[in-house]
Amino acid sequence: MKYQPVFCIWVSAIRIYRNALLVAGICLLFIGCSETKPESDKKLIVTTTGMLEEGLSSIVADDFRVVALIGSGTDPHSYKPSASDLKLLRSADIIIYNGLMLEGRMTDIFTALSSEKVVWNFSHGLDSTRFISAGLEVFDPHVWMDPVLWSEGMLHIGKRLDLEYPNGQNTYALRASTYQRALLRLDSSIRLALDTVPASKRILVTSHDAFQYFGRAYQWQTLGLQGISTTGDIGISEIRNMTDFIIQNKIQAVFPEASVSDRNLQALLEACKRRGHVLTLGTPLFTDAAGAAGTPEGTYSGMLKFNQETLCREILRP
Amino acid sequence: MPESLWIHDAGLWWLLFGLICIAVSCGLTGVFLTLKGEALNGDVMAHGVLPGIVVAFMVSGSRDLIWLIPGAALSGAATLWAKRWLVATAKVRPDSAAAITLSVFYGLGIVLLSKVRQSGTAAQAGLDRFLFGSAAAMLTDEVWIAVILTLSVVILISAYYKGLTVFVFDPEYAAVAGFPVQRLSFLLTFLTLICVITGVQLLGVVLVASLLVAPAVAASAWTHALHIRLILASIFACMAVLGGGLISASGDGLPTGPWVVVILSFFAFIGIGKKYFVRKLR
Amino acid sequence: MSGNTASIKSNTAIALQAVQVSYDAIVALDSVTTDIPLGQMTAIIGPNGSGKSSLLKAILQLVPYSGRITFAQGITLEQMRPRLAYVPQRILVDWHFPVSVQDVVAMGRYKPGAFFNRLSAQDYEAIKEALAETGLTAFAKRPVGALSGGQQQRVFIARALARKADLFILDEPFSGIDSASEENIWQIAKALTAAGKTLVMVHHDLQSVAQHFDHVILLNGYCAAAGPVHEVMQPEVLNAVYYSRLPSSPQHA
Amino acid sequence: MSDQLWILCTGILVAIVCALPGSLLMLRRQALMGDAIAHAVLPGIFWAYWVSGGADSLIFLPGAAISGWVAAQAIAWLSKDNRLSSDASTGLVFTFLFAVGVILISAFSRQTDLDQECVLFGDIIWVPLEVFRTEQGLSLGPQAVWILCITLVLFLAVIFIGFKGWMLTSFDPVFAQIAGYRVWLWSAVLMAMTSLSSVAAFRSVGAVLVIAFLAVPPAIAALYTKSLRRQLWDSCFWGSISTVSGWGLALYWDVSISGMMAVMTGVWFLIVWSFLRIRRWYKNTSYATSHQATPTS
Repeated sequence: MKYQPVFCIWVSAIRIYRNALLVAGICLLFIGCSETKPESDKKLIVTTTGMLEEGLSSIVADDFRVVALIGSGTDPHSYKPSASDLKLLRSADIIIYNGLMLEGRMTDIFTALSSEKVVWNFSHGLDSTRFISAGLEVFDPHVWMDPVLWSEGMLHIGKRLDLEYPNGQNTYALRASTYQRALLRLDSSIRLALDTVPASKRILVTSHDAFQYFGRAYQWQTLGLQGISTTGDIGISEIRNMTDFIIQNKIQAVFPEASVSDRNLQALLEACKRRGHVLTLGTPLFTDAAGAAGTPEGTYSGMLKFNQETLCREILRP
Repeated sequence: MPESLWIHDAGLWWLLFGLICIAVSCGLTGVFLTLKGEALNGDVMAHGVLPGIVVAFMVSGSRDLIWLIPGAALSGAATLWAKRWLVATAKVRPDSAAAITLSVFYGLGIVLLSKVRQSGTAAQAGLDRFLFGSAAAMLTDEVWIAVILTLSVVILISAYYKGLTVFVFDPEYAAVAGFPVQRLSFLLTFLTLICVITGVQLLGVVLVASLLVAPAVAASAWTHALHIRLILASIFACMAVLGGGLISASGDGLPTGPWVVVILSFFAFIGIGKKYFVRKLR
Repeated sequence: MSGNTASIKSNTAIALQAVQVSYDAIVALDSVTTDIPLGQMTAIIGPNGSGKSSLLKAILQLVPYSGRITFAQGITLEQMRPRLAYVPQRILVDWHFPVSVQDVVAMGRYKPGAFFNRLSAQDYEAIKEALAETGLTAFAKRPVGALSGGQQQRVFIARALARKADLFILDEPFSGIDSASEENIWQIAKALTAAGKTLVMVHHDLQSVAQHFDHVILLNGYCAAAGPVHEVMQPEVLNAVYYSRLPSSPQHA
Repeated sequence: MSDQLWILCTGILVAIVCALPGSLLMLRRQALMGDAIAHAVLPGIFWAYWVSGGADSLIFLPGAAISGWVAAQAIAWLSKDNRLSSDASTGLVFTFLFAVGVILISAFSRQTDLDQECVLFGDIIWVPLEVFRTEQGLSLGPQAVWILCITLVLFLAVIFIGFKGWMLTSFDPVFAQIAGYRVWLWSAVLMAMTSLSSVAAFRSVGAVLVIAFLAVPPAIAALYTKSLRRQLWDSCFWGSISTVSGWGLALYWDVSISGMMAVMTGVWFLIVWSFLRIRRWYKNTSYATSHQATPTS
């Protein structure tokens, strides 16, 4: 009748975990076999966003392999890692991330990794006085929307690469400044095109606040219906105030973003229509992620150019 | 500076009317669900739509709601079917069954999302949130759809009122007495599906559960008669939408959907408090 | 609620003074004042909804009530707990719970507030006795879900017996069980009374009351009658209560 | 130690840390508590952000845990004495808290991406990267493993010390109360445990896996176990099996590891259920044939 509970627990523990250990052993074997060699002896740079990947590729040319973790076409907010992503980060020689909390919870992981790998926070290379504040000690992370600011960061990265892998010729800094010049050319062409828009029409209304850097760079007033947060929700008053604003300023088009649903803007359209103002829904602009690979807007510069062309075309539409 | 006082804004009242329609149909359905002990079916279904959305996207390659909504509806129905199977055949308790189906379907959705990401098409960005809009941004067409849906919910419930009552109260008796139990169970699933698919687009995955639960709980404190409970639940739903809408119209930074939910929850808490204090005081 | 050592008669197990219980707006039980005698078997009877279970729950402080309830020698429920055994209604428990018969009976020996709750040899002895008395020794290792209704009820009785209590409170122990189990429980009850224990039982089979009980409390939303079994179990007393509850009469449901 | 082994180790730890409170929750018919806590942490996250102003995710842990515990307590309190069915109270409380969280964020921090997905929920795949280090830079193993180990030791102690109490208060709370147990205290401790384990696990592996591990492995074990001890051990076991198989398949198909593990819990449920079904059917038929055979022969 008498039984000893402590003993019973351990007996069953051993019985169950013997099986578990067996399984774990098999797995260990599996891991041992599946360790693969890297494809080439080139050093690997892993970036988070596609924009960073593109910039880096033009800086390092063929000296490094550059891979984006989140990849083009994926919004960092809805990034769900797959099993191979860990291997990618592990095999990276340099990791570069955007910073300013764009990567959310993953920022901690990069911070932790920085003690064993070369991990660079891209935003650290920027002049922090030029960040746009977004609350307590938090800043708007969409720095790539201003090509000048972005190119400065890239230049900084080039310099750091030279420090890290010196070859006496400052190759990377040189290439970075070439890249910067290209971006500055892009910037001036965008500026030139956007300057044709009269000052009274330089108002960009989008679904969420991703255009603040863009707006500051080209003297546009930018308004997002929703804040940066995708959890925060909008109220009736936001829609009404935005409608008032649109009618007062005679805005003709509002622009959805490729990665955000345009339902809220549709509501804006209807509210304007009810009050006799014709508002059109523009072509979706690219913000958090570039377009599909292979298309012109699938690259960073192509995406900025696409945004500019869309704006000029649709805001200046008679 | 508003051009006219907001009270006179026809658009606002039109929007509130649409929201009221949806809240009322959710409230009515919720009364039956809560009585049947399936109050969280709404929550389970709202999570269960994710794999359907992703599969619909994979098949069609577009983010058009015309593709996403049938996908969502099918997978939502599959979730409820799985839950019912677990309860009826595998003899799992309803709460466990709900948690199992919710987590497994949502997990499947995440697996599919991580797979679709590798395809690298720009269109898949934000797919997991694409169906979820804002209560303040209800469109005119959607108001009409809401009216039609509410009318059909009301008609269906009144047509099957007796059957539903018996079925919800005592399914075994209903089966023995010859009520069409299969059809009634299907009807309840269908009603839930309507409520969840429309509710999710206005309130998001989490808060839609509240529209189904809170009015029923609030109403249950004041009456034991089912028909009065249905009427009360509708009234509470109306009042919450009006209150939430007016609060939200009064200033920036006051989101409509969450305020409706908070007010509804207050009604429910008042109901529970009333029950509690009446018991305590006597 | 019942704090001071109030005057309580030496032959009283539980003294009730103006006990009132209400749910929501409905008064389930109105001002019951009576004594439950020590060392006897007391039945609480009455029609459905007459407050039998409410009275029991008030005694056990499971529902809020007004009035005063005192136990033998003027002690409170807290002091009484170690010597009190309760047999709840069988349907209130989840019988698919993964426990064996012996586990449930052993619950009667758990000491609240103790860490680990290692059972002593004495405890095992009490469990063994209780199982034997209820005829469940052969089922000791079975999961409780696999038992019949009557056997499940006997498991609860065994758990109460294992407590070696002085006061037993049973809520409808005979509802929905087989006659063998019923017989077994009556025997145990008789043996307990013979050993000087007090039993209080909610009961609804009027036929068997006179045969088995010593004392009866007849409830009807209030205390309609209370006293030795031969005084209460008179046709005119019972009729007054049971006929007044017919659907036509304006009573609270 | 290999990255993949750390992932497995974390998965198994999460499975155990969730299966222990999960089993007790399932027996108390509160299996959806994980889902409720996952959403109800939002006001706590806002509060932690508001108090600290920072963005280090460790500070969100206490805020989220407290918020989750408040939710769990509220749900337990509302469903006490059958005032309200447990699922109705769950649906009421977590939606309310989530709505409050959304309102606070919309009103005060619209410009910050402050939701649990972003600041709290991790993914199991990153576990090996986030390690504790000594000042010399020596790796002490993943943070998640440490946090989960501490939680696990705490739980094992709590469950082991009060094993009989857990059994009694879950099986027959009324009897326990009359025997002098403070049932509400046991319930509060269980809810604190659940909230702690969920939040610790959310941080390392994300929400969906925690909800799955709280609910499914205990349900698998409940298909056949007959004692609480077996129930606890076997749900740990099934959680671990789901971890290993989900991990293997995720590597094979190159998909989300957390998601795949959650799916595998469901698959194992089906496998165990069909196995039991077939065994019962086989036993019944062999029983029937043997009984038919004897009288005729």
